[in-house]
Amino acid sequence: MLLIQCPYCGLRPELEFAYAGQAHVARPADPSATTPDQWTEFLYLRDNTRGIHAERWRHVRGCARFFNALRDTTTDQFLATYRAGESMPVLQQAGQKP
Amino acid sequence: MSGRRIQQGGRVDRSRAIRFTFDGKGYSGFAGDTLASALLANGVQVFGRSFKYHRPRGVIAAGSEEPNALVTVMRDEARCTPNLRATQVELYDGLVARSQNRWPSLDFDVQAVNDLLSPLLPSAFYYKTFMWPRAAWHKLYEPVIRRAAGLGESPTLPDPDRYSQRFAHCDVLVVGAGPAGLAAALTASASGARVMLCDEQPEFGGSLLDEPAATIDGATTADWIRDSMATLRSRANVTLLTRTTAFGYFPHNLIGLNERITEHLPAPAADMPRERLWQVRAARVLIAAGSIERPLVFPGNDRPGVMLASAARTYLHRYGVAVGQNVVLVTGSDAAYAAALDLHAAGVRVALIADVRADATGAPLDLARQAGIEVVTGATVLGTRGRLGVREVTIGVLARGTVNDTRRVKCDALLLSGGYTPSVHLFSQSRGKLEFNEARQAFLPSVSAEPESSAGSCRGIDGYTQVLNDGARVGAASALAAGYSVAAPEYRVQALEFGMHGLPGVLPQASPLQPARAFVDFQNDVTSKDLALAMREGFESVEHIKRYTTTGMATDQGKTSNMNALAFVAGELGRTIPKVGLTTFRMPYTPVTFGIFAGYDRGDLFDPVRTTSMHDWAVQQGAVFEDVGQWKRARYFPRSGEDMHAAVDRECKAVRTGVGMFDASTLGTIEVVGPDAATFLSRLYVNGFSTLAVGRSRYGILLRDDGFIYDDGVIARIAGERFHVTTTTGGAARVFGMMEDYLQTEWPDLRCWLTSTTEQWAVIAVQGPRARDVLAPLVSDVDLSAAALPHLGVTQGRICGVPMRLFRMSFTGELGYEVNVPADYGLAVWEAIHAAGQPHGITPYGTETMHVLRAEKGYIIVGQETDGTVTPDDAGLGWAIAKSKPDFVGKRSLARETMHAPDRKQLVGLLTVDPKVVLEEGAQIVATPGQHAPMKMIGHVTSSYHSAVLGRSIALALLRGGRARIGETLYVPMPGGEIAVQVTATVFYDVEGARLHG
Amino acid sequence: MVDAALRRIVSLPTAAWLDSPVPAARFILRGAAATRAAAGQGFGLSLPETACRATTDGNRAALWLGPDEQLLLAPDGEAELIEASLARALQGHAYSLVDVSHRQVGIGLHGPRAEWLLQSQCPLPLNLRDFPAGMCTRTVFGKAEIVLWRPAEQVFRLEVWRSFATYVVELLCEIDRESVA
Amino acid sequence: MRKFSGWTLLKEAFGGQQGWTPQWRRVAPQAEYDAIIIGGGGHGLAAAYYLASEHGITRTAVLEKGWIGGGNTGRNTTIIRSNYLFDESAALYDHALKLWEDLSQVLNYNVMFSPRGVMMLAHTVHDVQVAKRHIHANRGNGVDNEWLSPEEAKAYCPPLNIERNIRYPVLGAALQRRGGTARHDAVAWGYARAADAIGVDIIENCEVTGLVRDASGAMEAVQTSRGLIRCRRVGVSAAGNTSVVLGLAGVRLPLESFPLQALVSEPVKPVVPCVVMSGSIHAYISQSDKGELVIGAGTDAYTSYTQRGALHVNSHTLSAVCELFPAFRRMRMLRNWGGIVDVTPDRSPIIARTPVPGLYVNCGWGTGGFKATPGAGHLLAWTMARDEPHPINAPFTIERFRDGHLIDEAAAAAVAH
Repeated sequence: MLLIQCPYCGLRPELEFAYAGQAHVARPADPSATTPDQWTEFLYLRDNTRGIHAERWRHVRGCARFFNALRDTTTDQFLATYRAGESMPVLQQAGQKP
Repeated sequence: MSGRRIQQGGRVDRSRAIRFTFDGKGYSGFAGDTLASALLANGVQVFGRSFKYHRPRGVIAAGSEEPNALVTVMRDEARCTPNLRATQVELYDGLVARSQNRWPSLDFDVQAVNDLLSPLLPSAFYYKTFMWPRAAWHKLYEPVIRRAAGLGESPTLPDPDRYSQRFAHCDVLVVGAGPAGLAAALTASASGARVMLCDEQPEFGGSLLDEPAATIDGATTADWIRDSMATLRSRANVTLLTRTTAFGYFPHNLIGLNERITEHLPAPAADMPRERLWQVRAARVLIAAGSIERPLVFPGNDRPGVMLASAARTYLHRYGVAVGQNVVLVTGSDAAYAAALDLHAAGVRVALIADVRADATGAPLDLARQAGIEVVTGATVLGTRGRLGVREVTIGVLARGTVNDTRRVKCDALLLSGGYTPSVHLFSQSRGKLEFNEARQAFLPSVSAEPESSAGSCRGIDGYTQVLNDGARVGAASALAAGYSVAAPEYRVQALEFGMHGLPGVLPQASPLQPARAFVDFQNDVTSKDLALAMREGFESVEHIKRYTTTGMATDQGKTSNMNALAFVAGELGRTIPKVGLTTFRMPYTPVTFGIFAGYDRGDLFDPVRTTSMHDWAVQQGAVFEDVGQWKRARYFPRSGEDMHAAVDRECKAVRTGVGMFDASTLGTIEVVGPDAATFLSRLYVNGFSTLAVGRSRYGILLRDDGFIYDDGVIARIAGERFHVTTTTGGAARVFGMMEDYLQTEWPDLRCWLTSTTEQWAVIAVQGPRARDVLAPLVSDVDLSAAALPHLGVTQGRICGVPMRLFRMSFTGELGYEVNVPADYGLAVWEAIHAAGQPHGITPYGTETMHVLRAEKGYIIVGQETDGTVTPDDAGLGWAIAKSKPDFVGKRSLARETMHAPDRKQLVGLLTVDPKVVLEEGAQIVATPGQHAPMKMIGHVTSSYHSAVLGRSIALALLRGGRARIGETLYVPMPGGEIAVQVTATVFYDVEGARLHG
Repeated sequence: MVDAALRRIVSLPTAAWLDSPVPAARFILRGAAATRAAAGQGFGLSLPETACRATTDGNRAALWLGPDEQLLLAPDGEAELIEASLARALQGHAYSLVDVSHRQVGIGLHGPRAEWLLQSQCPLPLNLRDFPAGMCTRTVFGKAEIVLWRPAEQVFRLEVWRSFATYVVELLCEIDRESVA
Repeated sequence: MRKFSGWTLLKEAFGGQQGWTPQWRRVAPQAEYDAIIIGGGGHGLAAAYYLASEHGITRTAVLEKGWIGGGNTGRNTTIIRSNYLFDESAALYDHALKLWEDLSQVLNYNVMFSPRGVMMLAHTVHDVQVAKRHIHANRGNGVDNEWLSPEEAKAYCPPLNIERNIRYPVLGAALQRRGGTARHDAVAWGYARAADAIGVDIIENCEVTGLVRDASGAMEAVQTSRGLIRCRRVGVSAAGNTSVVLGLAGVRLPLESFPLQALVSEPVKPVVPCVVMSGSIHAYISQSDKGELVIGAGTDAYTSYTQRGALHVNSHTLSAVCELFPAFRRMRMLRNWGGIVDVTPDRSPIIARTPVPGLYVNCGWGTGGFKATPGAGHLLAWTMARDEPHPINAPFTIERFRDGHLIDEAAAAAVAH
């Protein structure tokens, strides 16, 4: 059970959260204008990063907000969490690129 | 049998004799004994039979690392626990234990024939044979192997015991209450930090309990432990847990503890949980897990009576038991000399110390020789003898590859020590990096992955003074890291102790081919020859060798065997130990009872039982319920003598001809409020809502962006900026989540908000031609006339004086209303409607009747007519899509070509040619009769019922190109023959829909 | 007025540390920050701006559930009054006010065992340092979602959706069977 | 290849089992191969075996970054069944099941395939509907599956609790008698040994670090930790790491990798005679030949490459097991482990060409990969050898996501009403 920093409520146990997939996958503003490949990309294609992954969580059994996180999928350690709509934090450590 | 209890000493309570039985024979021990110590005291040497060769085995350890002495403890018929280590089973009065994996008896086991066949049964022999004839594996060989395998027997009756769970949080969790752990806990707790200290043993002290003669700062160990415990107990910031194993290290410093609460009690109170799971979140974890002595590997090293030197010392000092009267010690470490010296001092004859190190020298040897014990250096063991216990050991001196001075030494116990292996299990589970320490010949913690530290001998610290001081220092550092400050005290220990260094591996032999076998993994019967065979067959990865030979995979998880196996493999491959590498340390450290994971999750607490306001009424009426998600829903209301079919027929008829009432409270309800609520719903649902007038409602279909139906419901405009949205019962939570997702992340600019109101409302559907007549006398401030409240109209008013949202809607095709009242009023209003409906023959009905009635009308149920691959058009609901909207969730996907293919599965009706035949839901449909598998299946039956009003069966089906097939005759193949069906439209009753406008 | 006899509160097991559930007026208020200030005036109690904290005044309370979500609690019978006064105070604001008086059940725990009972199946740290008096939050208890509020050091109030109330109380009673020792 | 049999074992018994030789050669990679399989799990080794044995492409190498069979092959619960709903899936998994049935004989390696029956429990009216739909669909496809009443289910699996007063009582079960289990490690080793014997190079400790394409964009070579290897026909069978490997060629697939946990109990004498699965309360259980109860459930909630899962997921699984088998509360967990499973949006696999000519992929098996091992390898080999799919894997393309031809086994079991 992970410990997750909710940007609103602070450090909270994973039992209160729901994972919600890769972050920053914006729904096209005008889906009808997308090509089949663009639409497929939005619907299904994900980075599935081995390393630092930008992802969404929802503090569903807390403040109920969706927010974003950077997590290393090789260690499950979180590097940052930030509110939906905020841009991805730049990590300081060398060799780590989101 | 000779008693082995010495006259005095030990921490057992000699004033309290305890009776117990082992394999039906009565024995006596003392309070404070383990089953192992008590049996040893009674002269018992054979505890069990090994897994594969059924060789007689004795106890080799005194703690949780014991591989051999596994027993079943039977408290009563339902409380049988297999595979317990006798070294951990605390004696209580009346304890009944039984040996395992033997028949007919421990001393004479028929399957010991396997031992004679051992040349035929090397590691992994089963992969090479039992292949012919093909069916014989499953039918013949496997059952024999399965019966031979396994250890104890599974319990067969439901476990009546209770299991508990707790979450806990602390600043410093100290794992292990030996010298390092105690010092750490004392120091860290002095800082004010919240400290938890746990230890798997019934008593804190760890190895200090084996050191009665030692002193700490001048106090005896017994006094020091007592005073330390008193100090810890006096501190409110300290939690002490004995009999508690830290079994797992999980991400973000979560540690799983298994506390054994009643297992040692003769008659536990009924309410006491047997065991408890602690999930501890610690700011810092301090691992003081100690280290485990290794046996030595040589031919015949598995006979009963062969034992770790440290275990012999534990039995002596903690339990007052001498493990033999004439012992031989074979050692590769200095530490074990203490065992020989202590046994000697207790009056046991030490026939010989065979030190396998050619260059062994110094204080321990001098002391032994001064005591008159013969010490041979550069020794090796060539073999042992004794059928049910060691009687003789053959020792030689190895020099330049040859063995000289071979001699046989009589003994009744053979003590071994290959040095100590630090317990890095938890550290490794935390994903910390280990490093091989050449000097210690051991893997030690190196780089941490979690906020933790190791202290004491589990990180290679040797010597009590150093271990205590290390514990104190790391305890202070851990407290500091958690935000508390304290200085570490200095301890001084005086003890008879020697270095723990040793040498892992197999003792060198004169010839590689010895007839007897040298066991590496005792429980799984893996010998050095098995390891060699694996390497011969090309298995060089240590993980492969483990899996091929099963070394380290027994219930002790290789605590005493892994390093020996590794050293042997490294030697054979000519690589260094770190080059060969370790196998993964896996959770749990020692086996953990399933019950603590289940905890309170049993019976009704397994999962919340959700019921509506009217549930108790339905129970009183004798309703039969079904589980829908966590909800209990009344399925039908049988009257005496009725089966489901009869009850549903009656209920259906009542609704079609009179009036029925139905509890629809479990449907999800979401209140969508705000200036942009209509815009939001229009973007989400396929339908348009901007034009929906206040006081009107509309059937809504919700897709996912992949274009497939996700949910449906009715959406009513209560006020200009307020919508009342219903969902399916199962969809309530996920639809709410999906709405929040779009609102928070895709359209955060929309000013509208969601509130779940599923449980705010009790919902009573009143359906049937007499529905208006029933409700009319009960409502106020409402005009029920068709003109004022037409189909899909919505209004607010009062019923029985209670505020109400009244929906004119129908999932039955009849004149219908859904009365929504605040849930606490639901039962009273339900009862009032039921009473008011009596003159009209009002009939409560359940979900089954609801299903039949809606099927007669061709209304879909999401999850029954849909399966995640159905579009609105497939379901015949294309009409609901607002064509003019530029976008809604799923619209883009619906534009894909394949979504319009003419051969898509479409919803149709089916009528069996024989009207009495009711199709089975899920049955498949074929176009031409007489097919054999594989058939060309073109659809399946989604819903099928007997329709009372039509006097025949009806069915709905998803059928390829279905709408173009209306009128065709198709076939439903069943095991008993094909059923001919006609394809029809989906509406079977009141096709014009006149009735719902009544 | 509604006949009080028509109201049937969920019936729950009883225990010394458990208060019997009392009906209350409850609202979920959602909207932007400006809404909260105005709503506070209408409710007669300034609404909490701090995450996971409640404000109280007499028998009214406002619980922070999320950055745009507040649970307002008041004595039973005041619902219509509150709805009206908030509507007046929030004139011109975009907001959502939804009556959830019957959606949930208020379960009160008091006494020295309350924290111990809850900590068994609630994964949050409930000691006074981490969960001081005045704190409130949505969280989980066993398999149920709850709103947990600690009005005073030895007093907890759980707001539980009505169909989960039986589960929550039965689970508490099951835990209570264990001796503390 | 030294034949394995009771006879050779007996002969070796007199020589102290000294006559055995490595089951596969330890070789350095050659400069060039006709085919390369990336990933030395059961699937990849099977593909290599079939490339060599059925398509004559013996200049084949399997590149494994660690030790063969060390990924999901060695980390699963060894369940084999083919009772899938959709025609495409049933054909795919039954293809594999038929290969399982004589795999020991074909490979001359006892993989211990044990058709002891797979029983899938129904706990709700909806479960019953879904189970019956499966049974009818399976029968139409020639896949055995039959309905059992609760009493019949208990007769087939005596420790099962069919009391009506439990939270989710057993209302019946769908039984596939041909389903069962096999010995996971033996599958990898058996394929490796058989493939090696006909010329396939099995190269362990060889991590792929680059996929090299020629000017036309087609596969040209594989860059590895042990040097560059030329090859114009490369199949990726890397399970949870598929996205990482394909990323080397710039190919993105609709995959996410999740942890999947499993556990075993201490060994006990035979008590669970078959495989029991419960989709709606999330657990499955069988008993290994060694006597361990082998238990698993669904994936953890979030993507991860850590090969470990959460304690609460374990608890959930064991709660379900204890509910179904209340006597097992006293049993004890011996070992718990995690794998990385790659999951597609429709929970069905991809065995197909990729947009890169000469690059093929077999992935997306989610929690169901082990049972497909022989079939997946067989079909990947076919697809690589002929540069076109076999009719059985033709529907399992990458393009189906674009075109909406999903084969959605998961959604088919979803519940609503």
